[in-house]
Amino acid sequence: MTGGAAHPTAAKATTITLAHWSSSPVELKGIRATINAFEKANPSIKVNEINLDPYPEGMLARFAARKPPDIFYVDSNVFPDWVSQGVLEPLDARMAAAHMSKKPFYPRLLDAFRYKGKLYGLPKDWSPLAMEANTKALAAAGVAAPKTWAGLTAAAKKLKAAGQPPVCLGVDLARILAFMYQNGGGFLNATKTKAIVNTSKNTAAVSTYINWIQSGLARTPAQLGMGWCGEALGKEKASIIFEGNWVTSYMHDTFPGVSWKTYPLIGAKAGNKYRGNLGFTASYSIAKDSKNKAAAFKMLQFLDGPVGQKVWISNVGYLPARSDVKPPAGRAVYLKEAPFTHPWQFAPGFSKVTDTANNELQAAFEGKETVDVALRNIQAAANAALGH
Amino acid sequence: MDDREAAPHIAPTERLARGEPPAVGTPIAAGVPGRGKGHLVGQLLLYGLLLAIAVFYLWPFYWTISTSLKTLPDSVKSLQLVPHHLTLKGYREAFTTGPFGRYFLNSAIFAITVTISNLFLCALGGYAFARLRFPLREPLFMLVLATLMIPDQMRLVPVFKLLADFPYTHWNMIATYQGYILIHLLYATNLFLMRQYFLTIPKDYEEAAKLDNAGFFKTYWRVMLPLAGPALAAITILSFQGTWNDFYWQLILLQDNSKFTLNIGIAQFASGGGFNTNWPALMAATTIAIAPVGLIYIFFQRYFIAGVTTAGVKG
Amino acid sequence: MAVATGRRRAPGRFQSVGSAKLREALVGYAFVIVPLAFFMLFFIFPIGYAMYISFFDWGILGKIGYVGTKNYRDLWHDHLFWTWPPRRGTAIWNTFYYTAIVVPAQMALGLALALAVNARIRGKSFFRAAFYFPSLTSSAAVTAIALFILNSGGLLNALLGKIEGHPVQTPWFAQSSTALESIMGLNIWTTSGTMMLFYLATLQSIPTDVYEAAAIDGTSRWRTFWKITFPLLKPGHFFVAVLSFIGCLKLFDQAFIISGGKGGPAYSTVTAVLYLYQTAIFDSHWGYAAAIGMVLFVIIFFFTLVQRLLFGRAEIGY
Amino acid sequence: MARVLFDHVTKRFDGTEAVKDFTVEVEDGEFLVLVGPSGCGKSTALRMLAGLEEVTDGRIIIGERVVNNVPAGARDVAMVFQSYALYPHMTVYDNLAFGLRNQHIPRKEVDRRVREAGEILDLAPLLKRKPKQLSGGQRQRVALGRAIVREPVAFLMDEPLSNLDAQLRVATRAEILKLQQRLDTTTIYVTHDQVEAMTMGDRIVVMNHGVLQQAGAPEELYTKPTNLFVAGFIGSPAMNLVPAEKLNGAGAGRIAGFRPEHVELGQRGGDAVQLTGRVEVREYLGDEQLVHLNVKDTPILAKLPIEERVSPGDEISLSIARDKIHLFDAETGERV
Amino acid sequence: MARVLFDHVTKRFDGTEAVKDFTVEVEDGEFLVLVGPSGCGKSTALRMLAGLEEVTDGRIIIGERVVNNVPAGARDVAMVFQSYALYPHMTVYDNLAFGLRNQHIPRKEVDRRVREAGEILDLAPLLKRKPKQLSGGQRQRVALGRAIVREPVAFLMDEPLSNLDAQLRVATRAEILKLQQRLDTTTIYVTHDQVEAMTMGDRIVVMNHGVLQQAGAPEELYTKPTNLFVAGFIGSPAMNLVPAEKLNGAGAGRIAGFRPEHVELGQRGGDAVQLTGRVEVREYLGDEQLVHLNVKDTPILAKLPIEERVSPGDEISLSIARDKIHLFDAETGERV
Ligand SMILES: Nc1ncnc2c1ncn2[C@@H]1O[C@H](COP(=O)(O)OP(=O)(O)OP(=O)(O)O)[C@@H](O)[C@H]1O
Ligand SMILES: Nc1ncnc2c1ncn2[C@@H]1O[C@H](COP(=O)(O)OP(=O)(O)OP(=O)(O)O)[C@@H](O)[C@H]1O
Ligand SMILES: [Mg+2]
Ligand SMILES: [Mg+2]
Repeated sequence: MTGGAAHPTAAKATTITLAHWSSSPVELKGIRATINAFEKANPSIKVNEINLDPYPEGMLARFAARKPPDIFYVDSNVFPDWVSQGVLEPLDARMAAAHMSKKPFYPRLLDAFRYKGKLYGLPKDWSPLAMEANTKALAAAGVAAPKTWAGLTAAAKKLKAAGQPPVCLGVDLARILAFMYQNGGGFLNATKTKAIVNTSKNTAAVSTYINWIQSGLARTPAQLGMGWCGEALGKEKASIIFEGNWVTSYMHDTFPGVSWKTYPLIGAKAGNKYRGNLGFTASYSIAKDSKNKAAAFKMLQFLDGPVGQKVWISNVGYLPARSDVKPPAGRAVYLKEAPFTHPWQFAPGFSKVTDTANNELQAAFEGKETVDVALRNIQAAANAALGH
Repeated sequence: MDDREAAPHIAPTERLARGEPPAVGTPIAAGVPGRGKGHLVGQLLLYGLLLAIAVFYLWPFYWTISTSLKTLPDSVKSLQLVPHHLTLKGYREAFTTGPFGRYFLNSAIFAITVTISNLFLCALGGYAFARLRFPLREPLFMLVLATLMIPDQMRLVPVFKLLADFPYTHWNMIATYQGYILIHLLYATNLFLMRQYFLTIPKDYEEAAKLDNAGFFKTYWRVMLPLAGPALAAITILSFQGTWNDFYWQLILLQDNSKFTLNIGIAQFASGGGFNTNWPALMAATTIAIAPVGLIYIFFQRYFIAGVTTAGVKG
Repeated sequence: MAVATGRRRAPGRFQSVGSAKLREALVGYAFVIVPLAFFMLFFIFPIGYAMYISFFDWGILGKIGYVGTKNYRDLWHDHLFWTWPPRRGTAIWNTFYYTAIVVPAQMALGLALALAVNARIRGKSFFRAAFYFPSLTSSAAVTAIALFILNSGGLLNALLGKIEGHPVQTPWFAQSSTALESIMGLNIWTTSGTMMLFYLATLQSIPTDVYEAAAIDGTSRWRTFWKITFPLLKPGHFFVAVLSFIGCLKLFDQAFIISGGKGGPAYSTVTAVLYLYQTAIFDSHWGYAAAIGMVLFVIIFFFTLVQRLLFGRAEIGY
Repeated sequence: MARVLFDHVTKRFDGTEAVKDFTVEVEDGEFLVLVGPSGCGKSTALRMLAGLEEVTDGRIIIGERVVNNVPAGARDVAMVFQSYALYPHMTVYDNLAFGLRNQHIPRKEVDRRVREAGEILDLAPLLKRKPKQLSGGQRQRVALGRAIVREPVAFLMDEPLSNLDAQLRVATRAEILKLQQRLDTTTIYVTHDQVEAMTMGDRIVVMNHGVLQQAGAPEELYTKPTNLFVAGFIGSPAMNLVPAEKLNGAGAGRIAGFRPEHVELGQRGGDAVQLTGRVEVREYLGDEQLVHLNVKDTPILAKLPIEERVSPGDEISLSIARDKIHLFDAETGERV
Repeated sequence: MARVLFDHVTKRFDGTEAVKDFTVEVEDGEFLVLVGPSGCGKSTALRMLAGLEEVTDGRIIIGERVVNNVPAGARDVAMVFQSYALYPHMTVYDNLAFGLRNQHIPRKEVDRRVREAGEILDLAPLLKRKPKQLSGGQRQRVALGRAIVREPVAFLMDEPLSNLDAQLRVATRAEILKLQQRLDTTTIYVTHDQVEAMTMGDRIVVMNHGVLQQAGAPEELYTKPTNLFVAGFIGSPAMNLVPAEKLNGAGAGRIAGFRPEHVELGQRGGDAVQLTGRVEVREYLGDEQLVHLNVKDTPILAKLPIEERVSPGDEISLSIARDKIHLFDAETGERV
């Protein structure tokens, strides 16, 4: 496919398969460039690249058929499921043998791919949430970018008063959980053995969040007739949104005319103690059933090495997983979120729990049940999935 | 479903498929003495009502086509009936951002292959079950009929596992063309329909062929198959439509973008996979998805309705 | 007269009737072997295989361990699957709620359309074609259309806004109080054409002269409908009811598309089949999914039988 | 009971005129048979009378009332359909009672009338059955029963026997006649079978292409057909119709008609036409024989007593009494 | 052309014996008619001969050959089906040629034979048409044509006329007879219509319930029926069959049969039985009349000359020549 430079030595080349997703053409270009770079550096290995969509389902089918790709992306969210089913290859021994250091990686990102003490993947990039706002709208309403919940409430009121578009908030655990962390709450305990959803801190966070929407200060994408908040920002239907780094290239490509800016994610109150964020990351991992583990690891080494990371990052503009690789320009705000960021990850068998959580949050948002009841139900579902 | 139950629906099929006017059965209303007064008013009222319903049934499709020809900003101006700025941008985008060209091709590949295999296998099997005498014919046919009672939902797990990682076969056919086609080689309803149709063909033809010294294959190929034309037309349409419109198995088995069909593409696009509510592009894709079956319907309505009525079991 | 030998004989194709019979049987088997193998492999065998899987904890890589009836017991206590007393938001009750509304609505609408189209009017084939048109489009396509028309800035809200005089922004598919109901509306609209066709087929099998006899017997139109047409439609009622019922129990496509497979908002569109899909494909809990499949199989089967008994033998001889 | 009058009645369907300027009076209590080939408009005429079709032109009168605009149910006529048109989902009892109940007749009276009709037609033991549990003949009786419980002013029957097998048909023919004699209700009976018409009707109306050809008693039609059509239609086997000059060398522009049963073998005294012909085929009828002859290249059929021995190839001589020969104008077809 | 022999042939379907111990010899060139009521096994017998059904017991011989195990296509017989079974997607020409081509007969020879058959049957202008563009009579001729092009040793015809209307049926009857006379091919013709059988057959075989009842020339069956069944089946209207004691007060255990055409009005000289009866219904037949009589509570049918004036209600006296009365054993049904 994208073999790039054809080497005459192809005869004794090993071919390995790399599976990935790509949420935009830019990403697809990026991964192909990275593969090219790898193949140039390792002429004895040829890479067969497959672009899977839907990704997790496609991978599951391949795992099930016992013919998985050799190396592939693993989303932090599905990692617990996959690793617990035994489809991933542990990396520690190979890393030790290859003298590959774990030091340069952000520890919180590494943690996301550790299972029972072993490492099963190396992060490829990441993004926390931040606050993106339409600068013209803020100016028109005469407000500065808010830093706290109270600030957001005040700003939203002024936006409304000035007839500017509202805040956009999705009723989505992948956003609300960040606010729970900001209020000192969370979802699972540190050892991931118990749910800690049903707490007063979470109740307060969720109530505040939902109240912004219910009071009309914020709107959901559905209410705005949008697919997601990023679109609302682009179409100037929302003044403030909370999204990750992916907004940057999206806005740049699709809505170059809109003036907007990234700000730090707000906190519950002022002070670092009241900050919290969600990190979305994915790893490169190797399949347990791979027949070319050595070659696959070689590729992993390259991809997660300084060179590979640089090629990838320079192409897609995401945040590198290694602290020794410079992030692209203008991403400082995101990088600064790192210390407060919790990985978007739970425990094995949690995909239905996240569905449950979203459904319960929606029910609470619609006023069909109280926030307390919703959180209690989520807690029960989570504990059930944990085997309690 | 057993023979008896489906049987009443065979008659209309034949009638319709052979191009004869449908049986009457119309309650007498017009043209009858004593219903004269108010009858004109009633007629007009009925027309008005029917037209209103027809508009209600067809409007969404007009709206779809019309939107597919609008610009993005125009598409969200809700009450613009006719596109103010006629553009094919929606179609262009459907073919570029979402690879709907590829999806269309895939849909066509699946629908056409499945149709061909159904035509071939159902005609052969239907003929054998209707006409050739061999031991255990009836029990075997009952077995085929019994499969109609097995819901696809129950089959999700075992069929997926069978195609993916069954111990001895190792087909590894998830997300492949073969896998999907394999499990759609025949629809039981088509086999049933062919058999029923062959049963309605008088035995005399075969016997005449027999006396005319024609062997089994010649009898089948030169005499029986041509006689089964309407049924073949019906299963062509049914298989094509069934496969073209399928969502469930396509979603389950085609876990790979390169094998996606229009339906899966649209579903993805519609439920936010396109990360954008680009209505003209989505409506363009939808138009493309509806067009082939719609055209077949417009041109072959007779066979279409006959086929659907007969094979109603599939619904 | 030595005719038998004297005349030129066309070479007989077969030597005797006996070998012809054998040959017929062999040809017969040859013709049905592929279909039979197909149905055995992909329909009959899966019943046993699903049953087998349902007794295991079964993951991505296959069997993890035998668990006996645990999957079934878990399902019994699974509050996402069903609850007692019935509660909206569980897979089973969502499905039944949907069924309870849609089946009668489809039947009534299908019958009404069939009657209208069966009247002696000009252009009835156009109306028939128009009413059937939505039925022949793919579920994905019509759902996409519905998403467009029913989105908060869509056509429906615009029309409602015109009527009510102020902007309406109901996100029909994005709030739990209207999501499933919107799907109901959507499917009643799409499938009523099919139901109409089946009613029409039955209507047209009622001989005209029965109506003429009724006319001469001085029967009013109203009485003709209730005493003649309606009872004579019994086979149609039965057929349409079963068809619609089973179709409803299998609701999946629209729910999947509007919720992206999640069954949201707020569980309102989790159907039994969607739940099965999530369990299998998203969660890779194949054993549990197989158990759900078996339960659905039994439910669908059971209701088909009940309906058969309820409607009695659906034959009316003329 | 009432007289029925078709007064210059015409019926047009889109293109075709099914019934043209049709005038017939049916006496009170009369048994009138409408006969003619398929598609000649018999059913249409009957259905107009029943109120199942609108009259395009002219008037239909039942009793003293012009019924053109009276709905079927209010005309007080009963109809027996070819297919019987029994309500398949009702018992025999309900089939009989349905029309009465529509008229809000008291329950007791309904019951009395139904049982009486059941008595007359031997249906008593069948009252609880549904039509599909009955034989063809029984269904036919139910159809008759449904007509008589109504105690209508006229019975209309549209080929009521054609779904019965030959034997039952003959038996039922006699039964219907007896029933009509007993009830003395005006009856209009449609058939395309001239034998049925001849054997049943007090009076027969022959139609063709929507036009009345002749109306009269059976003997009249047989002995004095007014035109070629009636001549060829009535009688079985059909009348020989040959150009008149083939018979006597004269009479150009005339068609001569004579019945096979009036052809005699050999010479004959009196005023008769003499012919010779060659026997082509001989059909044996038991007490008689049908002989297909070739007379001057014209096929002629003769019905001869069985005693006359003829065989194919024989040249034989024939005679036909002149008073048995009908002459028709070749152009107009009218009797001359 | 060949003789055909059924030699103690039996056919059993699952439960029923459709044909029982059936023995008949058909002469070379003979026109044999198989007649009997519906379901009596006529078609089954014919189909066994054609090779479309297996013989359960006994032998079937065509020419000198036992054909029990010879497949249909190799028996060299041709069949005309009731439905004609023309291949609807082929032209008339191809319909005729199909069987010949299957025998790999040279193209020229095929063409010659098809054109010849077309000539004989007047099909020449229709050769390019498809069956549905033909009238009923034309289709029938094509079916005949398909049989004759094969130049078979025997024609088998299973009710070939029953799809034609009455008039065409009579005409085609004569045509088939002429054709058979011309080709002189052994023909076995099945019908359930005794009139057809009587008029067409050189010899007639009457069957009932799978059993041969009587075989013989038409006259023989008419004048000397061997049992009650043949007596009642042959002749139209059917023979009167009454307990013998109703006629002369004696003869218990006997059934007396006499044909309606042999009942005479009034006293009669010679050896005759005298009866009186009441006229119930009178059916007019043109040159004759059918009178339904009630004689000592027994219904009796008489066919009387039209000149005799009788009307319902009359008491009339009748006589039947003794030599026209057949006597049958009431138990066995056999003629005594
Ligand atoms: N509803 C109709 N629309 C158009 N033409 C009709 C209709 N009904 C009857 N006709 C035509 O009117 C003519 C007379 O039909 P009608 O049914 O009265 O014939 P009929 O004498 O009863 O024949 P049959 O013996 O076959 O019943 C026919 O040419 C027929 O085609
Ligand atoms: N294939 C069969 N299987 C079972 N029984 C049969 C079959 N074919 C005929 N029979 C039975 O054999 C008997 C004779 O049937 P056959 O068709 O020979 O009658 P037929 O004399 O030709 O009657 P018809 O005049 O109605 O054609 C009937 O009782 C019929 O039911
Ligand atoms: Mg008629
Ligand atoms: Mg037969």
